[in-house]
Amino acid sequence: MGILKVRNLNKNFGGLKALNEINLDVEEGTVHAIIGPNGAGKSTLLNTFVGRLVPDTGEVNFDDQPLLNRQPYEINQMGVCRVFQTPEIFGELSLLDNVMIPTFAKRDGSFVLNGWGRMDRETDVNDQAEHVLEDVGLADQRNELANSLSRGDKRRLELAMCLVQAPRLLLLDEPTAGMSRADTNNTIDLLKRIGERGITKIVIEHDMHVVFSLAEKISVMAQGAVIVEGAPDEIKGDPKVQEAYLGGAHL
Amino acid sequence: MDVIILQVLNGLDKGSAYALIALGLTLIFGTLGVVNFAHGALFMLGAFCAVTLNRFLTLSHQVVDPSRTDFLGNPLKVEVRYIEEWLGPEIGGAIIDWSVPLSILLAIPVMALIGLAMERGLIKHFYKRPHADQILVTFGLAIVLQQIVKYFYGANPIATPAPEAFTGSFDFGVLLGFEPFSIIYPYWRLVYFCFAIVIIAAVFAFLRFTTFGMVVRAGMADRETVGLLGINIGRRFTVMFAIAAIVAGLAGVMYTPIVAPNYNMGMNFLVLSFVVVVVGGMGSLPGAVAAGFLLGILESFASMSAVIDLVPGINQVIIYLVAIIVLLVRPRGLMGRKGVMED
Amino acid sequence: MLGLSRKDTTLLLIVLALVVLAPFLLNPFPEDSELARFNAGYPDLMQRFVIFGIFAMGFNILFGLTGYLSFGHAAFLGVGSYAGVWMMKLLTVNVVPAIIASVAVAGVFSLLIGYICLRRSGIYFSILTLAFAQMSFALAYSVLTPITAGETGLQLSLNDPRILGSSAVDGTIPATNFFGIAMRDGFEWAVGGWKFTFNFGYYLCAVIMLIAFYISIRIFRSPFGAMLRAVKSNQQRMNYTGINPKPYTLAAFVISGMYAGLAGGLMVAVDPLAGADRMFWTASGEVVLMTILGGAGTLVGPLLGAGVIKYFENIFSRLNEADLNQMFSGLPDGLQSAMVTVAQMFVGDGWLLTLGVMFMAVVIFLPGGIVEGGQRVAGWFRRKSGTEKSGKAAPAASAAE
Amino acid sequence: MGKLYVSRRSLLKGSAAAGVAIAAPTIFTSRAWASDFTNKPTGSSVTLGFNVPQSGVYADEGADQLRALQLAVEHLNGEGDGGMMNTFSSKALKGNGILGKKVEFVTGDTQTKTDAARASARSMIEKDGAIMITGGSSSGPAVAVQALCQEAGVIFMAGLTHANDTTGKDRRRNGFRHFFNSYMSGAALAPVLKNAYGADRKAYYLTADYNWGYTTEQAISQATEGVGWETVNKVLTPLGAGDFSSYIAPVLKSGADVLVLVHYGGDMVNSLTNAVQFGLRDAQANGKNFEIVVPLYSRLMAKGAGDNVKGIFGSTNWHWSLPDDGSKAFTKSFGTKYGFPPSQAAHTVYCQAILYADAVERSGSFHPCGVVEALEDFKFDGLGNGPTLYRADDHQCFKDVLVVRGKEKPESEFDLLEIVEKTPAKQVTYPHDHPQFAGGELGTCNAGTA
Repeated sequence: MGILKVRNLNKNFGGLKALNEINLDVEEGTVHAIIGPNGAGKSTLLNTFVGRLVPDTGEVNFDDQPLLNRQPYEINQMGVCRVFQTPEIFGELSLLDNVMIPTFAKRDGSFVLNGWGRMDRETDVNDQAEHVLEDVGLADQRNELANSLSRGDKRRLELAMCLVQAPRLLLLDEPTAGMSRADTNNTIDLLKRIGERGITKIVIEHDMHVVFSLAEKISVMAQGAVIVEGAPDEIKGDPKVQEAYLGGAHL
Repeated sequence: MDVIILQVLNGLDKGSAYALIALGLTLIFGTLGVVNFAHGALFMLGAFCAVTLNRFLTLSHQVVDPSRTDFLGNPLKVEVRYIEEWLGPEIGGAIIDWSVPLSILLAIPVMALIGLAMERGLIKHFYKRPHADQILVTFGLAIVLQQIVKYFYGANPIATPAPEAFTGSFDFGVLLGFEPFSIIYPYWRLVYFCFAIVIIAAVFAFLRFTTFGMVVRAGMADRETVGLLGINIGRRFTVMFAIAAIVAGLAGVMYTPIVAPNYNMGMNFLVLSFVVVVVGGMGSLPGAVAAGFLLGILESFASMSAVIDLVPGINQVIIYLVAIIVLLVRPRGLMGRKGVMED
Repeated sequence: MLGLSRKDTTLLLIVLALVVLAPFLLNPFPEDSELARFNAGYPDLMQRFVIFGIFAMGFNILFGLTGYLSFGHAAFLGVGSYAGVWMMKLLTVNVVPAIIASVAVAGVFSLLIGYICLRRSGIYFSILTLAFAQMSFALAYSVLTPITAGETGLQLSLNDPRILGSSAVDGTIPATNFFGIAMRDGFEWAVGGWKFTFNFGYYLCAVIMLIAFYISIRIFRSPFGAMLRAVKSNQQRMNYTGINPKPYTLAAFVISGMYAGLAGGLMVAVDPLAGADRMFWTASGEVVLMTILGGAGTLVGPLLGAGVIKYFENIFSRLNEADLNQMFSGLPDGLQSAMVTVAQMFVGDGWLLTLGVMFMAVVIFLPGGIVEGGQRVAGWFRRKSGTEKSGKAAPAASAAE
Repeated sequence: MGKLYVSRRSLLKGSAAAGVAIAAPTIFTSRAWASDFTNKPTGSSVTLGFNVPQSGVYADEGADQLRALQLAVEHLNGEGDGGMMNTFSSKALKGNGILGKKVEFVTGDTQTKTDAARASARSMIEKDGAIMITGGSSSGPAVAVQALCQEAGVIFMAGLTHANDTTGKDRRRNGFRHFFNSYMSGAALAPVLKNAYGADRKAYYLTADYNWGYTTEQAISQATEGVGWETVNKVLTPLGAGDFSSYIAPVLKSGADVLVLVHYGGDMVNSLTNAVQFGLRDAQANGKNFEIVVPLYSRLMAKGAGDNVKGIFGSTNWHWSLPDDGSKAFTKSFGTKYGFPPSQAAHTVYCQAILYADAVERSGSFHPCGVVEALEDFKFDGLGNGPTLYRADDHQCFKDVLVVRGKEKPESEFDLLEIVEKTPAKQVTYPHDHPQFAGGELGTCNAGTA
């Protein structure tokens, strides 16, 4: 069962073909990694999934619903959540609020005027948020401001903000970039644990250690196109992949 | 036809003032990233440089003239100007007559000093603060500067005439083959327009052809990168602030014969010049200049009686209407880059 | 109490006490003492304190929470005022319909303007709101004179229809009232050298202000309030989190516009004249100043800011040279005249200079406004006493909102 | 002990509710107006409120008013040389204050805004116990404060306010205006203009786009049309436009040969300066010299416009160079104290203060309704404008109006205007229900709280 179907996606920036006839099928419940050198179009591709970028031609269907030309919040409400490369969090809010806000979004939809309730009396939302903070190991800092966290913790917080929504598709853009080896391993463990909940994941990653410990299927991109697709073992030995990473056949 | 030419001409001098103020605002915004609400006050301070020089040149002492009496019936005390006493009435009179253009010489160092003091003393500490804070602190400064000027010069407009030689007006109509008096244009306004063009050209040339200017332009485009090159961009930006202050000040000096200055004149221009900057596009120097002239001309057209009869009150709101439309239809302004100042 | 946490209840009770006791607190000096000129406990100023408190409180819901800096909020106050006066001209001088109309009209007007202006953010939003407000002012002052009475201000007259009341009572215009209690009436209590004034109009405004304050606390503590803070913090994240920030911001805009309309309605309820000047951009600037001065994003900050600015505007602007000479009369002659000369720059017509200097000082040294100042002082004391007791620094003062 | 302060009117309906609301001993009996009223002076002094613009464009006029008012207070208290009190036809004032009470004053800043003016007046009434408010330099605040004084039950002696509405549409029983008005300007100017420029003239109006502009434009155009002039066009200009060039440039082509600048204050300085810059004064139109007229002149503004005022006609309420005893006494007294002659704004508020004090003396009480009665249809002389009547129907003073012209050869910086004609009061008198003044009612006198 493909939960995300991408068909013939094209995007030009000026003369540059950022996305070139991309086709992609992501199976429900799997971890699908997208790898490729810098500038291969990985983040551009993710941007088209979350409504940040509209491609020139092509289709993206999530659960047989078209994703294109929707506002980012509509796409999220459909069950797609993204963790960004640079953490996008509510820096001036407490960790708990950071996680409660997505929980409200899940519960109440994209807009509800709840001006009379009290944050500390929304027990169900509170509990869920606390629970997820514990999951990612940030429960002790729940009342601190998000800006005071380290970069790695910010990413974990952002992950928590997605997890609390129990999305059907989770998009992770280099979840371990800039992390220490220990942090990276923690994150891998965390992602594996989440995997048990049956959330489909698309991971963009440079760190092959991360990719091969998580991914069930890998798509390799270069110069805006998917050049190879397959299981991790198949990818490891593929000459095209090495060629792409080493900079082309001319070498 | 002549009516249209007439209003275009009329728009030019108001547009010149808008363009000069907006140019300085944009320079400050583009280089320093600071929203300067005190810029109108700088324009006003420039105008008061002219007033001050005029006062200074006309300093006088009293001589009792027993043949005449004053309003109380006492012998009249006649004011004798020192400068006329020293240099003779001819030369002295001529210097006084030319006090407004002469004020440029005074205004350049004075405004440069004020600009430097402002940047070093105040603005510098606000580079990293939110725009709202910058707006607020410079707004407070504008109030303070205004009140100080009011304390020394009073609230009434102070007449500062142009030199005798420029007092008449020029009949463009005859030149272009229309009836006499159909397109008249005072000489001083012509001078003002030309002056504005020279200043604008000078600023652009400075940014274009000097190394200093190139560094500053690079800094406007990407401050961090230039900083990485080991260039002390901060000091250059200080100088840019002083230049913006000088431009605003000179605009004020030369404007005094057109509208008699009072302490409040800067505020009237401030709101409008912000609209000009936004219409031109935040951070775009050519945009600021073009929008300045454009809005000046539009304002002139809106004040034609035929237009007012058609849309009552249009002359009161035209600038704001244009601003709203531009911001909604093309938020980056006429020539701005996308995304500047969106947060 | 009332669904508030203990801390918020305490805060509400403190504000309640301050407001109820204001006639005493603001008149600390006996009538004929030299310092009586600094008394602020007279109806007009007390009314202004609470009315502008409401205005600033509403502005704070927009600016303090969402970070959207509106430079045109006075337009809503003005529109509210006009609506209020028209109700009193057409219907009755009972203030209730006037206040309701003010809030409603300002709400509709802010919905309209907010819908357009919120298509942009940052300084573009500020300029848009400024442009709309300036247009409203310019038109109200000139072209719309038949509706607004332009320069002279819209006021009641003997020929108004007032279909639910009477046009005139004994040849004069009836006084604005709340079911028979006239706004300008009250109760005076002279005790010792003091004279305290308890004005009905003030207490009506005060009650409404307390209600508005209560609503503001509720909003601050609600999920809606959290959403607004999130708008300020990171709109992008909101969007990718499944929340549409636009309607939240618009709701905040309309609520704050209604607060402004309420303030406008109360202004005409206690003093039935609406002038176009109250829509001028400096009036919009003033409410920004109040909010920042007190502390944007805090609950009591705007109230404090409004109080300080109105105090300066009404008390300092009325000191003159003779007053100063009296005040410094204890000093030696030379020093006295020097002090008077310096002080004169700051009082009377120089009160704006005082405001400007004070304002710059706050923005430079106390970006969090008076509330932050209070917290710092409190924190300083707490640390000091903490060191004495346990030798350990006490935790930093929590936000005393 | 406590005291309920309630205006009599609201008490009719509200006393019961109020009594319940504040459970306090309320002793209230219906009294004749001689006994109690707002801010009844109880001590040895009486407080007057001087509400003048101290900031904003009219700040200098406000400062001049304050000087004159301080002078008036001195004179009332028997200090100084007595000024116009010596020449005033009524001799009720004795130089011992008012009714033996020393005159004290408080000042406030109107900022030339209706709201600020009202706030400042309210604080004077509520806080400082002012029994009378005077001052001000434009009509918006004057109308607003007049209405406030009516509501509060104190007397308002208007300062410089020229719009018809102050004693027309917005007249109030508790308010009085000594200054002349738009209608009078028109009636005085029209014949003089006809004599100077002929009956066959075409006029173009630039009018300040607010209330005073409208009424003045109407008054002048009706009056000049009455002497045969034709109105070519009327254009509204925004307040504080600064540069009027785009309004002035088309004038020469319009077929008009006279430009009427219905502007005051800074706007007048700027529009006149612009008009001269555009060569209007040297121009020819319809075979005649082009002329400029400024309906309301003030010396302080003439100073701002510099040489541009030379030869330009306008009207004014008073000028220091008038040769009568009152004017001479006032100018001497003011000039000796401050070193320069008083402006018309200073003169009108000085007169108002003296007139108020005199009315109190004559009625024997500070009670506002007594003062109103004493001022209504009061005839006086010796205050610089010749024989004057305070008309009961609308509380407007009727007196001679000065038509002035910018002096070609000023002898000093104060000597900017020359008096061309003193239009007799009869010529500028109108019925109180004249269409330009219609729609207003004085109502009844209000003494305020009981």
